[in-house]
Amino acid sequence: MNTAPNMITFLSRQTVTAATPMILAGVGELVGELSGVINIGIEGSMLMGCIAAYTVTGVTGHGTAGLLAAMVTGMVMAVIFAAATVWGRADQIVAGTAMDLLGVGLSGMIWMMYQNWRENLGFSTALPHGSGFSPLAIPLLRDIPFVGPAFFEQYLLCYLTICLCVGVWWMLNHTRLGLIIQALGDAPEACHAAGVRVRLGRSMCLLFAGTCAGAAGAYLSIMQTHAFAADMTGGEGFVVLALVIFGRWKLPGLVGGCLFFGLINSLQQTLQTARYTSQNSVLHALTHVPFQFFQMLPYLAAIAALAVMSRNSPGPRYINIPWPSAKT
Amino acid sequence: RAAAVKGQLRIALICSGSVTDGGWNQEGKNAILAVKKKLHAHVSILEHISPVRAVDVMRSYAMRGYNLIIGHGYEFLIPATEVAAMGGKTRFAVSGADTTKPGVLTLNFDLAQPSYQLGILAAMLSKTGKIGFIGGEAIPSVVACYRGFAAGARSVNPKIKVAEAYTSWDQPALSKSQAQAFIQQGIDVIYQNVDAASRGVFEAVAQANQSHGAPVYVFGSNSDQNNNPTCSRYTPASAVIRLDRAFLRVARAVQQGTFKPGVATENLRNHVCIVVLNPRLVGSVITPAMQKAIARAGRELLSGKVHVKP
Amino acid sequence: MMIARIFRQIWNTATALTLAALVCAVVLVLAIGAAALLGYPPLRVADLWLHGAAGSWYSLSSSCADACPLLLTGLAAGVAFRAGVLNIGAQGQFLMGALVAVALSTRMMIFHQPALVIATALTGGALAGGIWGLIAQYLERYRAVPVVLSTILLNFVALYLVAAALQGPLQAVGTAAAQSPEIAGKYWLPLFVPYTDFHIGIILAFMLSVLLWVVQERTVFGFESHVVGLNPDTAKAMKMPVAWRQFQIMFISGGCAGLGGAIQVLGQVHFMTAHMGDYGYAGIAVALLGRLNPLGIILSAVFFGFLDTGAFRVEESSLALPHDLADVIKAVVILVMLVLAGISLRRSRRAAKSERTTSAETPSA
Amino acid sequence: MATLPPALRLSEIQKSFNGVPALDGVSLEVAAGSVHGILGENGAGKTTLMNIIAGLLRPDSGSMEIMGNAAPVGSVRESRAFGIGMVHQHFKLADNQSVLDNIVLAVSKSLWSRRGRGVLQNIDYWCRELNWTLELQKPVRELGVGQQQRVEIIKALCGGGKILILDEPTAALTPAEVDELSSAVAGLANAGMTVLFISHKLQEVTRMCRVISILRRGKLVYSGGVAGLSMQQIAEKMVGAKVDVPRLVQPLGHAESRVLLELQSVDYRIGKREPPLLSQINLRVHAGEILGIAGVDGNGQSELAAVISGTVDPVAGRIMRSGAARADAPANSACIPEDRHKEALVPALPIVSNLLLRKYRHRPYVRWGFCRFGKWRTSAAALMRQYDIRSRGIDDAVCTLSGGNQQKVVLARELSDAPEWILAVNPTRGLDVGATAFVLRQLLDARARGAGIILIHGDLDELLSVSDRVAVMRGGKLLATPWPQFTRELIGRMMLAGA
Ligand SMILES: Nc1ncnc2c1ncn2[C@@H]1O[C@H](COP(=O)(O)OP(=O)(O)OP(=O)(O)O)[C@@H](O)[C@H]1O
Ligand SMILES: Nc1ncnc2c1ncn2[C@@H]1O[C@H](COP(=O)(O)OP(=O)(O)OP(=O)(O)O)[C@@H](O)[C@H]1O
Ligand SMILES: [Mg+2]
Ligand SMILES: [Mg+2]
Repeated sequence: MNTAPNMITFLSRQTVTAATPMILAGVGELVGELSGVINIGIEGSMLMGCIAAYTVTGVTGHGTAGLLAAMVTGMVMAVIFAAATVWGRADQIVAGTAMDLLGVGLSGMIWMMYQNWRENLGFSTALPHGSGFSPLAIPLLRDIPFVGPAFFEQYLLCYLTICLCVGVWWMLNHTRLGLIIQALGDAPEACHAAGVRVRLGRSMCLLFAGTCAGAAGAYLSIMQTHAFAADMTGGEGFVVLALVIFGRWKLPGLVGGCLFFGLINSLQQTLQTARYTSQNSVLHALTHVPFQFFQMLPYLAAIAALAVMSRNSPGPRYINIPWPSAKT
Repeated sequence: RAAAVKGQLRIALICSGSVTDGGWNQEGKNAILAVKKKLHAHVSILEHISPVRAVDVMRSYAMRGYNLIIGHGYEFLIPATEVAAMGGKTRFAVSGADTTKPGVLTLNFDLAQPSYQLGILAAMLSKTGKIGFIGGEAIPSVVACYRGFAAGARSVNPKIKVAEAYTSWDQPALSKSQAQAFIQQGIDVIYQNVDAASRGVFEAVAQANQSHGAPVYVFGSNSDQNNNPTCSRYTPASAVIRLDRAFLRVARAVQQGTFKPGVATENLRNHVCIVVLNPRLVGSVITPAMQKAIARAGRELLSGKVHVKP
Repeated sequence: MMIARIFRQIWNTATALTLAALVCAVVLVLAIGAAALLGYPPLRVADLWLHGAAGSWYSLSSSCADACPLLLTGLAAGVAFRAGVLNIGAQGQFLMGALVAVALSTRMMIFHQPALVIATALTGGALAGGIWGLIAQYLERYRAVPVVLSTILLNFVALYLVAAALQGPLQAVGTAAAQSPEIAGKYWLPLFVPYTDFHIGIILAFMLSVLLWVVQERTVFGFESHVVGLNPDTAKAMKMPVAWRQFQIMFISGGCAGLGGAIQVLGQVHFMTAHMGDYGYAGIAVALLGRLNPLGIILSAVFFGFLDTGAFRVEESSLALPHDLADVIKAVVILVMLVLAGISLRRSRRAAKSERTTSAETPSA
Repeated sequence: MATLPPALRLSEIQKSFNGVPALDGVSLEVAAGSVHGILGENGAGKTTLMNIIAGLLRPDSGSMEIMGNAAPVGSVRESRAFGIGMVHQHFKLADNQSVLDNIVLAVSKSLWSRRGRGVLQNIDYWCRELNWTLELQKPVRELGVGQQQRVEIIKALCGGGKILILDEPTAALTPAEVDELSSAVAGLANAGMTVLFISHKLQEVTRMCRVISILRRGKLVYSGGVAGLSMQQIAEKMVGAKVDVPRLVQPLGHAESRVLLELQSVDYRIGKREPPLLSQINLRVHAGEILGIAGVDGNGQSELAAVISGTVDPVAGRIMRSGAARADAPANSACIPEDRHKEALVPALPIVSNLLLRKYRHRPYVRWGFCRFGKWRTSAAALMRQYDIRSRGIDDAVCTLSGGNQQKVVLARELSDAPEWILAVNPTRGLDVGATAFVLRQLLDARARGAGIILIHGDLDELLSVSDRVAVMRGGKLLATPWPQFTRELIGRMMLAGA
């Protein structure tokens, strides 16, 4: 049971499971930042996605309905954010903070109201049996040793995320739309001169980002777990922001960063366990290390990785500069 | 609206997290609402108060003539002491702390005792000789759980391995992956005290039981989590704090003028911290031998023959 | 000429203030609408909110005490951003400052004279924050790790480090909690208005922001760091010590945040857990709302302090406004204020500009 | 033959920025199939007018007709639909994207296709027509200004259309390239396209255009044939006064005066394996002379400037400044860099700060670490007067000045303290006749004062008119020209030989 291949399979599976929502939200955030808008409030959008997916699934009994609801909710949050920053020229960071607060508050409100409502009706607040998603094994692929169980026994949204990544990567690198999006954040005046509507373009990117964040929320609440808890994203949105920078505003870098982060986290959790359960004396000696040092491992590892890679990238130049801008 | 009736008891409950967390804070809210019903008291509840803000809000309640302010969490002890020192008629109680301070009644929930009993049960249930504990954070009532749990298990099987991990109160996904790491390492009884994140642990256990041969069990804490909708068939017991009893006792004391600062250790003896077995599993999963062992441990704890350092 | 300039400045400030007042009115209406939607009597909410935030000396002091750490983390972000150093790490620096201050005033006391203890704790806190910040700057300079990123990551590291310390060497005696010992009453920051929250840390913070304003606007150091922030290439060509300035700025920035943490524990909380609020993150918004100007940051910190304190007063009132709803209202207020402030600022700037053009003489046309 | 409607008719175009009029009722007709020159001082409103035609700006009032049809103003899409293409004076290029991507971004219509074959063929066609080569896969930021200029032009040409606006397309081109461009433009006009051509080089305009329009301070002051107008007359119409183009009357003989700057066998390269960007550079500047350095853009001039100014260190060789091998340039040197926004100015700061960037930390501008803004302001005001910097006041941000005035800010700061030697790179790029004359006069004045000047300049005519000696950069090597018989032809041959 405790054999090495088993462990590798387990770790890679946990990694993919944990990385999926970060990748999903990160792809959206990446597109938004490439177009020149940083949304530090994705945490709020994710939470709104969580609660929307949970309540709608709870009421209708259909996970798909919940997922769609989460995406629409994320989009609505994006509309508010776009209205404030792209059209209202509000500072993106401050507005993002407000969006975060809005998401936290609204989701908490809705959760409270939902609980009261269900309890008054005498229903459980838990999801109806079988209404959330469970892992979806892909018939033949799952039988590949190691890789199969790790990558092909995941939740529906994980596969969709893979498709989305490929699609967005292709879009960014092989289509004119990709050029436009990158130019929106790097040289909006070039877009303007080419007849592209800068603010409209940015709004569209934000809508996409919001949809992704909403879906990531749904992943957390109706797939990975079938639960909602106030603030259940626990800072994941901020980690995603860091990972976009970590990936130097490139999709493969972002995905790599998310997987790396997920891996170190599951490694950390396994290590925390193994120091008590394993016979290995080295591992056993770790019992004296305060557990907080395990918890900080992913962050330390990220810093170390960056220090070794040692490459800086300035990122899109027009982040947090509204269009039309006064910048030279 | 709720205009203060003259002579009505006014109680404020201050929570550190959200009262919808399905655990510590929600229990606190329910308990205080029960008190409200019983004593026809006026009750005000504040959520999401960090220790940074505690003095401010407590003083504000005190100034508006509240009779009793309950800080629901160890982190309110020092702020409560500070506000109590300012004088006034308001009484202060802090639940979940493990030390005393002047002018404040500390409600020390000694979950170590029921956890000791759960440890015995876990050791008897475990086939692999590995059990584990997941806490939301290393706070007194949680650490007490771990200590009692480990001591109880070792009293049955001195060589048993007890893993310990902390995640967070509000991230079900994180506690789920921690539980999965436990299960992957061969742990087959998990004791959790993670409030809102407990759903994640239940999920992990439910999933493991779908695919595994050998069953994996999970214990609840704080409230009776035995009939959780996710895996009640694998939740043999919970360590429960009956907050309503504790709060009611404090409120009564305030009403009758018998309130005394100090420490009130709430444990098996006064039936505040107890083990609740899952009635549907008694007789099947929980064998009569186990029941007997739990009962004996209870007697030993009460008689002081066994003492768990909280 | 000089007088005219000053007059014009005052005039502009006055128009800005009028506009700000207008903005507040509109915001209030909106907040009221949000509350009304859920059946809370809107006018009562607004009244309680305003009253709770600034209705009495006492509530004023609560608001200011809450604004104080925000002001310092806001300064941290503002000073750094102005010089192009993207320090997102005020949260971690704040925590490190608080930790060291607690250590120096409880366990590792060098002196026992209250004034000296307070002074060493504040200095130690500021130094700790500054040094924690320098790690990030070092990583950028020598390992090309962007400061934006390393500071975010270091925030998490600091959080867990603090938790570990509070459960290890700094844990209070007799408890299992991750909690520091209590700071003895004689080492608290003295109050300058008794029976309120007006502790001298607030004065210190205000004085520091004025000082930083002077440094930024009036000294060679401030000028150079501004140029470095706006155009490092030109700064290099003008032989400014770019990297050295960035290190200094990071140290000052981290120091402000660390001092914020120290003042928070010595003046307000008097002990420490890992939950010291997220003042560091909020400071970024405060700084940007204050347009990176230390005096503007005072205003925006006080604004946020009022918003928070008022919210608690409404929540604990007989209305029992849920905390989450209060959050929603806060968010709406901030969003609307941002947009309106943006509009009014552009208006007043445009007005100032056209007025300047009509009055100023063009040299040798 | 029925009279064709004019290709473009503007009536009463009015546009002001922040209440200051930039265009004041301009009405203009441009005949179809003509090359129409637009002239005017810096800040006269040429670019503003062109931006309005191309839809980038919306005028406050006024209307536009294209081929006799009323065209909506203020929308790039509409203008493009009417067949208007534009070469932007301030390149509208995405720096981080490749040349090809930039062209695709601007030209292609589909959202998806990126490797439109039509686009590639089009680029190929125009490159052959103009005899240019473009490295299509290179990111734009790695290109020199001259190369970027070509990308901008090719981009506009590939866009097709009926009306082409060229806003200072020649500012960064070599004479040979200008010739190629002008013949291509003539070809376009013959094929029926209408071209609006803006340049500050009057020879170019008179050679290429039959008709010109002249703007002065937002008003159209002349529109008509170019025949019969002398250069001097045109310049007068633009500036409203007589312009003297300065020229060096008596080139210095073999310099015998003090050597101020000396480079001995200087090599420079970026990576160890990269080819050298500078190799074996030997050069001397004496007091009181102007050493001109000519060359096709991208042959090492930028690197030479960087090495001399001390921003980068050479890989090998020695640099003697004022006779000593000092690590960095001493205070009494001046540098007028190629890219003023990047290396010489802080565009967001007011003029006064920019003027003080060299001396803010010296007495009397500082006391005990505090800036003495009073002294700053008097000094800045004096400089503004002396160098005729036109703005509303010294507190205006430099980015709101026109390019000519920005250049004057750099000059004022760099030249005002009687520097011993001066490094100037393309100091008149984009400046109008008056401003160009002013800059050259300043350099000559400095020379007369005894300063040594290195002038790296793309405009051969200006370079020859003020230099004592001329050297040519080619492929990272410095080629000395036979003194004193250097001629335009000889130097042109040297610049291109072997290329
Ligand atoms: N975006 C803007 N904001 C404010 N003022 C502007 C703006 N654009 C142009 N102006 C003003 O309009 C006037 C005309 O500028 P324009 O760029 O059209 O001049 P130009 O004739 O193209 O000059 P140059 O020969 O230097 O290119 C300038 O004096 C400038 O002050
Ligand atoms: N933010 C701004 N505010 C006011 N005016 C502006 C602004 N940006 C640009 N302008 C105006 O736009 C015009 C064009 O800008 P620019 O500074 O490039 O002058 P230019 O002479 O046309 O350029 P070049 O440097 O090529 O000679 C200028 O006249 C300038 O006054
Ligand atoms: Mg122009
Ligand atoms: Mg120009």
